[in-house]
Amino acid sequence: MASDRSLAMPLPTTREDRRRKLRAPWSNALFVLPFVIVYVLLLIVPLAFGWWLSLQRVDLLAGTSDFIGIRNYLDLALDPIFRGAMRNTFYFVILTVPVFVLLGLALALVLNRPGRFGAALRALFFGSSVLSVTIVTLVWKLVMMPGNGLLADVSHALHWPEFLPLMHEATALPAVAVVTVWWIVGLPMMLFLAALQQIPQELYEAAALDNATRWRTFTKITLPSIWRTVALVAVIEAVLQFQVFGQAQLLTDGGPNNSTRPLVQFIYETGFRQWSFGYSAAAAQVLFALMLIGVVAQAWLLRKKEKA
Amino acid sequence: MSTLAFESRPRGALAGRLGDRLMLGAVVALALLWITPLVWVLCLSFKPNAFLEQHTDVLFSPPFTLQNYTNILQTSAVGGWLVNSLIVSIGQTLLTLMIASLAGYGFARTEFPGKRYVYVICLCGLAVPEQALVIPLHHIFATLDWHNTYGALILPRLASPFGVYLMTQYFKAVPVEIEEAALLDNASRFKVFWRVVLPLSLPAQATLAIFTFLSAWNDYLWPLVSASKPEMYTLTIGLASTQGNFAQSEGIGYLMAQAIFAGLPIFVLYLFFQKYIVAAVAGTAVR
Amino acid sequence: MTGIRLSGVTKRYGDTEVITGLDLDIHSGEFLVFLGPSGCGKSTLLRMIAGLETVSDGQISIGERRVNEQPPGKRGVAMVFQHYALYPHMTVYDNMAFGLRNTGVNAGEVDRRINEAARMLELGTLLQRRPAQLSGGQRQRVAIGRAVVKEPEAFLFDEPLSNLDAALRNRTRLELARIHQRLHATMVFVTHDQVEAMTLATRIVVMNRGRIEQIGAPLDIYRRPATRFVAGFIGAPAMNFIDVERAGENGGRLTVALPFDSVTVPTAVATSSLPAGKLTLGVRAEHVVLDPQGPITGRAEVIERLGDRSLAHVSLPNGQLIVAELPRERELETGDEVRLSLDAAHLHLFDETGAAYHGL
Amino acid sequence: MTGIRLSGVTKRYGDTEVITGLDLDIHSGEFLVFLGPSGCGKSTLLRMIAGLETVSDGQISIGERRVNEQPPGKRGVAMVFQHYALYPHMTVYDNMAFGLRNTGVNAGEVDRRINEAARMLELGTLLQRRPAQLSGGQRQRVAIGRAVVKEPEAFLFDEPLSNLDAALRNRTRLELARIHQRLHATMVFVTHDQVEAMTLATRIVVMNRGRIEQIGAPLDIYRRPATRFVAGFIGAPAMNFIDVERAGENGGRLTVALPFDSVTVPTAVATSSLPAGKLTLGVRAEHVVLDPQGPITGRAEVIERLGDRSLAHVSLPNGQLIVAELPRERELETGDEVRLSLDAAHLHLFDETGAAYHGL
Amino acid sequence: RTEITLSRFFGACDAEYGKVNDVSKASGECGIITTLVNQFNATNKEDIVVKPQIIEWSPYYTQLDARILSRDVPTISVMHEAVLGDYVKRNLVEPLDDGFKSVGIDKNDFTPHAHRGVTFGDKTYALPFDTHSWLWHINVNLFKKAGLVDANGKPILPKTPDELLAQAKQFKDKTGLPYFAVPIANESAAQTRTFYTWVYQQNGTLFPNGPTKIDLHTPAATNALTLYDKLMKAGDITPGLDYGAANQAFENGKAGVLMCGTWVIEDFTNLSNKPGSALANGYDVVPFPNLFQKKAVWADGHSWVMLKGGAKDEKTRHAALVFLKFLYDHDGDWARTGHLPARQSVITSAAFSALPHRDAIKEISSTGYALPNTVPRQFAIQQIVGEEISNMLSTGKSVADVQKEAEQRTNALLAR
Ligand SMILES: Nc1ncnc2c1ncn2[C@@H]1O[C@H](COP(=O)(O)OP(=O)(O)OP(=O)(O)O)[C@@H](O)[C@H]1O
Ligand SMILES: Nc1ncnc2c1ncn2[C@@H]1O[C@H](COP(=O)(O)OP(=O)(O)OP(=O)(O)O)[C@@H](O)[C@H]1O
Ligand SMILES: [Mg+2]
Ligand SMILES: [Mg+2]
Repeated sequence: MASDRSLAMPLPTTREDRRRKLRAPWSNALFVLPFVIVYVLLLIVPLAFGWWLSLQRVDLLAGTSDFIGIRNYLDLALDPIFRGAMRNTFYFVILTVPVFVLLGLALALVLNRPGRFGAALRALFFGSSVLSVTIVTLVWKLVMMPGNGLLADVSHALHWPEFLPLMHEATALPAVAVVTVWWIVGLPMMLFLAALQQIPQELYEAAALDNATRWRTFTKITLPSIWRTVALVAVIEAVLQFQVFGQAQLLTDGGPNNSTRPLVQFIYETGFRQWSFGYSAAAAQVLFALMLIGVVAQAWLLRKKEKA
Repeated sequence: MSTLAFESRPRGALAGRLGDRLMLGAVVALALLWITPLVWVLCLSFKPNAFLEQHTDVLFSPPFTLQNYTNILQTSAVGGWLVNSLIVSIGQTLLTLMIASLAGYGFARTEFPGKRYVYVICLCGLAVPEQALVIPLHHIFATLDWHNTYGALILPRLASPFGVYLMTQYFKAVPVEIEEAALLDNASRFKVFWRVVLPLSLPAQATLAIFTFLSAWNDYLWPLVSASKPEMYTLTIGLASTQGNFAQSEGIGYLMAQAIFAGLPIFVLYLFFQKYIVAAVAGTAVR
Repeated sequence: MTGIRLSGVTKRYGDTEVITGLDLDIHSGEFLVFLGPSGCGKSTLLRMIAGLETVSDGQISIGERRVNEQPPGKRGVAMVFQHYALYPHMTVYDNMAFGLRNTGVNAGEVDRRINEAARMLELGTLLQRRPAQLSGGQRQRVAIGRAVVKEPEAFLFDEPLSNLDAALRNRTRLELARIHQRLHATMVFVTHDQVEAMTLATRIVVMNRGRIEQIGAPLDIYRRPATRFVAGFIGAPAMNFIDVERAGENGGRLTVALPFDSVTVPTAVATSSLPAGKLTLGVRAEHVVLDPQGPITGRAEVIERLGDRSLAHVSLPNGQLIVAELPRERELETGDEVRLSLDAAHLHLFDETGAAYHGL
Repeated sequence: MTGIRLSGVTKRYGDTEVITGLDLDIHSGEFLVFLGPSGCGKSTLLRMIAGLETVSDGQISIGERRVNEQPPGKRGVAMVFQHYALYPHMTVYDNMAFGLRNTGVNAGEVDRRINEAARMLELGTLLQRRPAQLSGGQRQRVAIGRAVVKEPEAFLFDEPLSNLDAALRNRTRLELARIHQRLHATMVFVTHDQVEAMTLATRIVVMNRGRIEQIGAPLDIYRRPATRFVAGFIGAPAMNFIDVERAGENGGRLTVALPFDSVTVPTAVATSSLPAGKLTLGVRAEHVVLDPQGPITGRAEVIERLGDRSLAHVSLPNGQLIVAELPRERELETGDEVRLSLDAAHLHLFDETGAAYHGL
Repeated sequence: RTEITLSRFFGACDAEYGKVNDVSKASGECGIITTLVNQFNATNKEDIVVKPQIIEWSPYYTQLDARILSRDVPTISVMHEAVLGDYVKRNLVEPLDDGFKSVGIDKNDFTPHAHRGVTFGDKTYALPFDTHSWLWHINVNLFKKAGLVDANGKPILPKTPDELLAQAKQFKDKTGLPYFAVPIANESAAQTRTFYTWVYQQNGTLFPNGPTKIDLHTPAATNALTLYDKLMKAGDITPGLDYGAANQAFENGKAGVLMCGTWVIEDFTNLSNKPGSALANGYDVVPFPNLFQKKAVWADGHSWVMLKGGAKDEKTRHAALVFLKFLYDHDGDWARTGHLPARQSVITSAAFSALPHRDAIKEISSTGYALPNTVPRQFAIQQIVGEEISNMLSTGKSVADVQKEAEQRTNALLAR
């Protein structure tokens, strides 16, 4: 049975053994060592450096910096643009992550079939992910262009009023979300496919004999078997969508009326366009904190469900 | 037992059923929605830029031209950029697969003191936004004078915990019994990992490979600030640099051709790996 | 209560044909046991009946319905898998309840049936465990339980008792027989255990290489095997075979000459029924009699003491080994010289094609 | 060649103790068979010896080394898993070669050993298949092959023959015996098949609920079971038990009264050895003799015809069922009245604690 | 052999011009700068090789900053005059007065606008290359239809805000089309340029209290914003267009006037020569009409700078200057892109006047205005102000709110 205990090799219980334990399995840490080294040097250290930057007023080009404590953070708290960016980011995450999980899973389930037909459809849904964000947004700008974009042409043909999603505060971010889903739904689909491949076939056979309907098979066999991947996709997508940037910047440049500017764009603009590096670093740290909370909360929720 | 009896999968056997048809129908309809912009990109790439300045909604009627593609191919540096991109993306993919799989195995299947804490700390890295690192990393690499090297292009992404998380989750689903058998077969821990667990997680490996390759290939900000010499540009940066200042309105066809050109290698890679993604090579473990 | 009919059923994996044009009528309410060497296609056949494997050719009907295209769940059969296929993420209780809940059996009834099955399979204390926390035999019993609670029209059992100890196997066997009587369900049972086959079966099907060698009542198969394959396959220890020559006739019955010491042995087989060509004599261990007056001389090479009986492996003058069952009171040591006689009434003859000829 | 020593070995899963302070010396080169009811801890014990399961308490040594902390690969044992655990992504050949390649055996030798194993396990034509393309029995044989090719110092077999047909099982058993002789390896073997246990074992260990009930030579265990549990567990059909009263003495040997018809039966058990308290009489089917002069009357309820022998389930006057083995020539029908006698020399007595007392 | 690097945007066009050494054969920004470099490499006598390092326009400064930080500085870089001040203030740019003298570049020949753009204090920090500005591109065919042409067929242009509104109304009544096409969606620069223009036309200033404090509540600013708002509310501006769509709309005859830059003159001129197009024989371009007190229009310029550390030695420095001189000499060629030359002598030359429409717009070299070059982070300010005006146009945000928020945001930025 695919049980999920880790190999319980030496897990001794007598006191003497416990002392040994401290020595023996260190070697297993070698597996994670390469990653940990890279991780510390290329993630932890820069992150700490970023944290340090966020406490300064820095002008990198001039080479000057003043320590100003948490001033940057206080400023952020009062900055309406930053607050708007935060709101937009959360809204975007809430809009997209469930869609990625549900649509990705649905596609994976339907397309988890051998043969050319399934392969072609999978390739198609993956196909859009190979495009760079510039192209994706350009194409969708053309789709949603007023006057003679694809959407306009269609609505003209149907004698509907022209619909310009990017022009309205209420619809702009959802439109960006739609584009994002179109762009990269192939990725969660692939993660789910890989998970589905690990489910032993015999479980489906047993379920089929047990008269399970499709739905029951899905909820009682498939879902419990890939629950870990559901959690994975949800966490990963949340992490990715928290960092939404390119689409929003290129489609709407944060507008209309600051309704689509996400945090990363804020960070980018303040850092690279406005040369407020400390301020930008502080915003990045805030985003980090938010994502950490989001991810931990999500992981925790999903984990509870897994246990239940 | 039924590797060949794929048709006999419950869902296969039910293929005739209405529900299945409906579902498939829905997916095909969705696929049509999905493909429309893609076809559009393709069509636009074969149209003259001047024409596209005025019309972007005419797909299948002339004029057509190959000019956009020849423009790309005649850009003298394109070959070098392509090679750079390949080196960086393949290097990053291979290294990530190695590092992430090793760590994933370590976390999923071995015990060592402090494992849980290390794992949690590593996972917290997921929440670090890329933007928080660009400036510090740039600074560090500048101090070390490493910019404009392949190392600088490859290294930073290796620290991504994404692959580790992914591999850990997938490794957990590999049956323990098989690993036990390998341990008894005198395989070292590493060998168990290499010869048994890795092959059994091929779909996950393929997925991670495609993911890593894709993000490396399309990466923009880091190569932009790290590789300032045109001969070190990746394809993404290189192609973008050839755009005129108003390419988004004046060079649409050229942009689309670039997209196709740059996307093709990933797509080919995907097609190559796709057989592992739904293959049942690893299939169901026999117990 | 429904019979199962297979006609011309064939299964190919790529180029390998593992079941070849198999015809079989399983009567309603029958307890049919499949016996056959490893890899002969028993599981495949069961899986095809269950609908888990497609049929390459031929037809399968359950009751009056042709079911080739029916999904497994609709065929009204329950199956115990050779490899159990328990749901790893469900408790024992849920493993058994799953099928019932799927068909909308109410909770009380589910509970009743599961408790009944748990009692009979001695799983009572394990209901809240997961499969990974069970021993091999316990898992196997859960698999049986999962089939049993469904009270289907037909059961398909693929070696369901192989991992149980003798005592438990005995008890479970009795319970299965009881269920069979209570539900009048059709049972198709694959086993390697001849005691199981003998005690449970209404009929036994002996398979070999994807074909049926013989179908018959248990004792018939044992006493009148249709082919040399069946004769050699059924019975432990296996039947002894000796190449013989025709040596004469006695009241229409053939007498044969053994290939040594010019010993002749009378048989009960009518000479007229026999074709030309070489013959092989078959005799089971229990019909090789230790007889001080016996015509055959030999030397005891190995004595196997199994507790309830002992077997002597005796080497004949031509070097061949023959197995004889020792009478209970008789003690024998390795190396002892013995004399044997063969029980004429229970001798079997096989022609060159393997077809069998019996006396009675 | 190395013995294995377990001292005070205990295994707990959370609160459940599945092995309790078990002491056992497995001699070098011995063929030790574990018998015991399903779930009694046999697999767990094997897995602990192999190093796949941690030991909650106690010590395991192989040879002179304490191995509690040694990783499985270093212990020099090969194991056949109850559920095979084949590598699904490797061919049969690679499955077997894996362990050898890991220890750097050269390619020619690998090939030689695998071909040898394939021959003996009749896997020759399957070497290039993947496990998923094999039948249950074939997989089991691959699992055996994987262990055998390693020619280790000790083998751990967890019900390795359970999915093989009788004929093949016989042949494989002989091959295992041969390997044992050739390699002088220590073999630890879990089985539910008593024929296997009897024919293969130097000693048998009977386990029950995580403890050892008895260790002894096969026939000893069969003839002189140490406890009522062992007596009831070993032998098919199981031993008959009848509650009896002391009825007198005859030359120091106890005579007991059966609980009906005031029948008394002499035994060979010395009265002096017996404790006070209630006694139970145990007698195996083959020692219940159909005897027209026998003192016991009964009615044949069920006749089980197993081919080589037949068993009669006879109901006694007090309603209890007793199983008797029928002499071969004797025909009996259900419902026949019979008279039985018990073979005094082979009667066993059990006291209230379950301890056994034998005659000889 | 001296190698110098030239960091620039404008794109690459190897396919068309990779082997062309004669600038007169090229057209377009990319074509002309590419062939200029080729020509220099082929013809210079001092064995100097210019290696272009091309980068996409939008992240150009991000990369340039990164290069400065990693001390990988190009010898010569292109730079907008609007941001030059930021680099000068940080002491990152070499003053070039001596160098200009050494190779014979005469800064007195710089146009007033160009001169203002590259001079800080009394030092010159860059070679100005052009002046680019914001224009009205007019579809004369539609103007005819709207009855807004004079006897010569020249478009009649408004002289006051009210006239503009009236004419726009007339235009709409007659043609059913909006008067203006302006990129609004996903665009901020366009708004800022128009806004600045209308402020400059009123002699207004946005920084009355020093370079780090913007004031958008001046009457000039209020007037400019109000005019913009009125035009939008009256339906005189096509809603919802982004940069590409605005151009498309104009080219397809969906609006009378496109507010866009000097860089599209060439394209539209070509189009007007194509029979059948909406602009056929009916394209005109003018500087922003003066609606207030004086002629003025927003303008910026491309210039070439030598960042400190870019020229590692005197020889390289000299080579760079030689190349700058070459560019200076060929300023007239660059003017074919539509940009105005940075040299007075070129503007007055006959060759320049011979180019289509140039006569009409050459006044900009003296009527062009920019923010005071002491104001830092001008692109960021342009972005914020433009964004807020876009909000007004697209979502109807009130003028007062725009003033308040743009001011707050800008001043917060400048305070950091
Ligand atoms: N993870 C676990 N948690 C709790 N109990 C367990 C766990 N694993 C095994 N057990 C229990 O330990 C006992 C011994 O199991 P083991 O597999 O050793 O039995 P076994 O003697 O091999 O039985 P079988 O003959 O059925 O294979 C069983 O009762 C089983 O239910
Ligand atoms: N996917 C497959 N491809 C090729 N051959 C296969 C495949 N699956 C099974 N076989 C072969 O089909 C034959 C029949 O298999 P099956 O499982 O029905 O045997 P079985 O009679 O159940 O044997 P056992 O008693 O060993 O379980 C075997 O020889 C097996 O090797
Ligand atoms: Mg089978
Ligand atoms: Mg077991």
